[in-house]
Amino acid sequence: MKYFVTVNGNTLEVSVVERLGRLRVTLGGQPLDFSYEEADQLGQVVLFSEGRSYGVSIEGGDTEVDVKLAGYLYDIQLEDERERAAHAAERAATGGGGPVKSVMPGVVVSLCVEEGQTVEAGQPLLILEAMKMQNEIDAPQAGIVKAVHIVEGQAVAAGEKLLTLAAEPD
Amino acid sequence: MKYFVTVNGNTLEVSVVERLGRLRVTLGGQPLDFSYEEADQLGQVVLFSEGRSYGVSIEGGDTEVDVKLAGYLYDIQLEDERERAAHAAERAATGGGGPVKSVMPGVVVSLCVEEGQTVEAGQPLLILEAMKMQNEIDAPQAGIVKAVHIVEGQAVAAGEKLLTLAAEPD
Amino acid sequence: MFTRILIANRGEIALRIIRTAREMGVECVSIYSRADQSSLHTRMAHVAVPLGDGPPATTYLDMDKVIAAAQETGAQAIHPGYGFLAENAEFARRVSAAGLAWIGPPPQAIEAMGDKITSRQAMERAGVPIVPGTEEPLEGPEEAAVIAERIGYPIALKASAGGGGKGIRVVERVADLDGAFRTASGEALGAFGDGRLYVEKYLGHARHIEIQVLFDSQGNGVHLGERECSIQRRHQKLVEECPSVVIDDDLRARMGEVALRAGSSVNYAGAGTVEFLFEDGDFYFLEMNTRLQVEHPVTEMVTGVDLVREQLRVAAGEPLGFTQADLKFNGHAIEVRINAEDPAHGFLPSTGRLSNLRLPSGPWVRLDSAMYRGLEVGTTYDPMLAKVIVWGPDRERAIARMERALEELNVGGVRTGAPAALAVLRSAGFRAGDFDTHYLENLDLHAPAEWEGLAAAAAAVFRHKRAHRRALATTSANRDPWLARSRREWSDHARRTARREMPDA
Amino acid sequence: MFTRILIANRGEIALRIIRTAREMGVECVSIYSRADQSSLHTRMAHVAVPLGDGPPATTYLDMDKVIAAAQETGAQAIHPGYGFLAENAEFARRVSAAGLAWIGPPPQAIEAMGDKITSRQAMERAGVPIVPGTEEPLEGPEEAAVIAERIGYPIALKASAGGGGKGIRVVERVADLDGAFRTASGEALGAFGDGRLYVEKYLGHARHIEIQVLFDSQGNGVHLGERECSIQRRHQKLVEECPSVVIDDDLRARMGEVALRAGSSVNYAGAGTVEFLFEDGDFYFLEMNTRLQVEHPVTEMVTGVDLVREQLRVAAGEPLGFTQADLKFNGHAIEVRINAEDPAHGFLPSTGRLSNLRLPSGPWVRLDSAMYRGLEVGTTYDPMLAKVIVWGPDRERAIARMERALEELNVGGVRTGAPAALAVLRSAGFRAGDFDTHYLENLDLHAPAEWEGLAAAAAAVFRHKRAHRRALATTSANRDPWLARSRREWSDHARRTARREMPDA
Repeated sequence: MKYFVTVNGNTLEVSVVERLGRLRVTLGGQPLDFSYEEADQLGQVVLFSEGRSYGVSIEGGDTEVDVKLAGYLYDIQLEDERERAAHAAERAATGGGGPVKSVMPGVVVSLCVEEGQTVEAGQPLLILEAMKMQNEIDAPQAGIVKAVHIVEGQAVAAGEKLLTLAAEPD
Repeated sequence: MKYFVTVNGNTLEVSVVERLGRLRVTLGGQPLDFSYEEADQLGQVVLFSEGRSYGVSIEGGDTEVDVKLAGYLYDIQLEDERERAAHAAERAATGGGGPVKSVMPGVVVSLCVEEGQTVEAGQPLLILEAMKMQNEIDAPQAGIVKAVHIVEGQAVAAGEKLLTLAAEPD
Repeated sequence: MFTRILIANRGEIALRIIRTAREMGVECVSIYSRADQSSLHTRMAHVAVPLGDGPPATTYLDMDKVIAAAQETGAQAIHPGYGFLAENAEFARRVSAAGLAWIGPPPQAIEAMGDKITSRQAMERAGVPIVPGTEEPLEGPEEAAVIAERIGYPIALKASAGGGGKGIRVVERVADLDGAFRTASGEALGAFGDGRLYVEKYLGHARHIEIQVLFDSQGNGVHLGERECSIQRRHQKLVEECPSVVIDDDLRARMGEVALRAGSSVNYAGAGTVEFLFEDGDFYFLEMNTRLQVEHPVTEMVTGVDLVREQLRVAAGEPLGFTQADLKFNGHAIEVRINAEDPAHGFLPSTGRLSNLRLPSGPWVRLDSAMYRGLEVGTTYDPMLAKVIVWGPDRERAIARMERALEELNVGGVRTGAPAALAVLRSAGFRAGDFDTHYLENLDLHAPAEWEGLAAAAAAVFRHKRAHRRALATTSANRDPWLARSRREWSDHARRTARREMPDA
Repeated sequence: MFTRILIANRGEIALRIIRTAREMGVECVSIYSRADQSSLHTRMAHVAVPLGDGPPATTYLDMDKVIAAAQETGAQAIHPGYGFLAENAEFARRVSAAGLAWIGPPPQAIEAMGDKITSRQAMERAGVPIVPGTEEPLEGPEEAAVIAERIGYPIALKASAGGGGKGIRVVERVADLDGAFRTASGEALGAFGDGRLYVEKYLGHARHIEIQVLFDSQGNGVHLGERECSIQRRHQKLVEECPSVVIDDDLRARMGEVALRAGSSVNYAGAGTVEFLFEDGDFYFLEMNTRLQVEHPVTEMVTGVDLVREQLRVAAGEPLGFTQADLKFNGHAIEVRINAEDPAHGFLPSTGRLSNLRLPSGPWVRLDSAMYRGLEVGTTYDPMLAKVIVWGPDRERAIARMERALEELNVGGVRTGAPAALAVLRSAGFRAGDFDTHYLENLDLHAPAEWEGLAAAAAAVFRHKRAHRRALATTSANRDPWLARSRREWSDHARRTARREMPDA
């Protein structure tokens, strides 16, 4: 299976094939000397690659994976070819906009924009209070506020859609 | 249910009744102010009794339980009434003898007695090597070696019967 | 000495206090909310008192409940830890009125230092240097603009009743003043019930350096040197060390003397911290924290003094029994706070269930932690889960040791700030000792490019193995449609209960 | 300094070495047997080399494999830890012959000290006091009886090639000599491939006190004070401390001087320990351990010196760079070994799977451990799982801290010697400093009567809840006989795989 793996803003192509219990991994088309041993069932994994071993921790789901290695966190997004095509179609339809989701649970204390308003990248959209801190949620890109999904005072969960932005028409 | 609980050589009577989710425990016939909360599913338990709380760890099966409390280990044997009666009958039948079991896995390096031999309490029965130490296994009581279940050089598991002793006829 | 104390707190600090109390033969009463019923501070206490199911306001912050818990369990004193009721003078008074000892400074000292504005005034009178700014609460953003014009931008808006980085905003230019005033005031109102703000000159490249002091109730006081706390994100400390590379013996003695003067001027007793901003060899009083601080362990590792033990001794009326000359500073200590937060996304809070813990240990590594496998990390309480503290004979070796310890650490289920701390420790500026309170803001917190490919490959294999396991499960379940359904139902049930039924798993 | 070393060991000592090496920027190669493939020393290394599935003889003790692993991975040096090949002069020679550095003393020094008999002779020549006894191996029990008659009972039979308590028997009277000779010789043959024994006067109330020494290869040597290791069971140390209550500055200096003389006489280099028996103010050379010792951390905590770091520096040819006068002894440290053993049954080995771990931490607690949840503890390897080390400003506070740490510790799945250590720490003789190497044998190791009733009640409720859960499972399963069967099958399957399918459980 081929995956498009995004890490630190770079998208790498990784293919993984398992034959008779042996893994064959390519990275950017090149074969990678790679083995993967689960040390327990909690996410502790020992990797061997190019003569080195790495005690890493891996957690997540199909499309979002955290790899912790040497004290660092690699925050990774995965797509297979079908998902990549679907996402590309979606981006084409929304002109590059999309939902702004809450990255944490909290309460909307103040809404700074309204539907139809044009916003610049970095402009505050709303203020979310979580863990007693007020956090400004900024526009990830320039565009038009297509929809507002929340009201002031509303409690939101992590991952909940707050607003939908549409790219500004050229 | 009533249990006969042996700890540090003393046998205590404990009864446990649960009604509508509430535990009622008596110790030696006296009601005990006692609550038992499982802090996780691994054996960490919080006990509350007589105005004190205790973070303890409990592991084992129905008849052998280890309770770890304040850094100490209480090595506990339990019998219900049926088991107690059965054990008493067994002791009566064997005249107080019984099997000598291995408390650890190891290899029998030397057998010091043979079938039919009379032994004193504390007399070496065999030498078991485990973790590179030679351990003398001594007779727990005086008696006659009724059966030898192992041979020299044999590997034995923890809990395996080594010999059976019978009490000496009066 | 007391025979039993109540600890009016939770988390790592409750454990920290329990540990010293146990070592002193003092029994501990813990209080706990329903959410904390399996927490370590509940399990490790001699007596644990439930305060019901509710937010902090009806549990850890409910003065009546806390004092009643102490009285019902025969505790003779209350240790407030930090946060919650630790700097609440009314609580301190009510504890004393209830006939209990208060393990903290006198209520008057808390009050004098608790209000940023009156404390600035008091310190000015005591001859302690302070940062230029207002002392009165601001009427509104307009007044702030006038003062800012006088003292010059950047300025800092701060909550009069504040602390812990809440209700603080830095303003670089007049255009941002309105918005900053609104959010800071709102945050202050939410956090402290008091939205008043004051303004101060913002020092552009200041370091945050604080002095630990310790007074007994006989009027003796010593300082235990400084802590360097300039590595902060969102005005919250992340990495702390003792000593600071910019403080020499002479400066330490001078700052210590000023800190003791600050404490004496309010008749301080117990452990406290005088915080300073330090820039170009000058230091300015920032505030005094009238409690034990999160970062107290670095001082402990360098001086060998157990500060909680000293707090208990002072509260029990014992004299310090040692003088400034008896204190020796040995080696270097560093602390890293392990918060549930996401450094890659502006340090926003991270929540989840701790599923996978690998904790650092070994030579000269101290872990003050409330973490256990299964802990639910939510947003009700402070996101600080643990602190890693190391000691080394010098700063270079302490840094190397902390890097090693953070490499060993793994907290599964939430993200933590540990990778950011590692980036700090490995940055040239930090290693050279050349940093200020803005250092972290400007640091690249991306994981190194070196292992991107490996991490990507690992993630792809992780997904591959998940898919493989799912496929296996589906294949065997599909053999019989009825079985497939029952298995699926059981599977949900198993997810909830299987570990309960398999204590040996 | 080396850029990469191989660690020819496993368990906590491999981790201990990895930690220091990482802090020094030195990469580590671990070797591992199949049984250790998930062990921490395998996971924490930079490179891990499998040695196959087999007993120690074909893995950790296979010199060819170990040296090949170092050569294939580009390691420049080998650290042997303790046990396994640590005191094998042939291995040290072969390491050097392979062009690798040996992180240990010269092979001649290992040899000179490795044979108990020749080392006694050498020490006698160097003017080091020794215990009366034979120097030649005994012909048999008859010869032992003749010598015992001369030096007086009790006597100790010891393996000529021995160490670590194996192949040692104390004999109180001539009647027991035959049996003791047979078991000791058999044990020695099994453990060392050499059944020869020698005999020594057995000191009836001696303490075991040892001196840590450190030599560089330029001929400079220092001692790092003593360790008190009299608390032993089956001739294996259980509790160690630094300093010893019976050693004052003058005695420390004298014993240190003798220890340095012992080391110098064999041209020692690196870290080593000279063990003495101490009785009535006199001390007798026992043996020199030509390696790092299990209990080295107590010396580290009191001196601040990282002994593994010094070993690596010396092996890399660096001079010590400090003198005896630079070493300061600060406070008191205690170590407790956590062995898989059952103190209530003569400290027999205990085996099982570590299911439930609660590890001590907090102020001044150091944990050197190879434990993780899921570790299978068998009989193939040494039963030592971990060491708990504490520091305190004085002995009383160090004892209290260790009591606290041991109360926090829980190792589920096997029994450990920790309760016995706790009994030692709480005994009047130990607290008074009044004990010898037989102290532990005579101590009551029963858990205190105080909590018998509570423990009994808890055990009964534990059984009650087990029965209750079983009953619930049976009731719901009985509703449909087909379902009952499938559920039972699934249940067995779930027991094996459920945790694999529930990484978040």
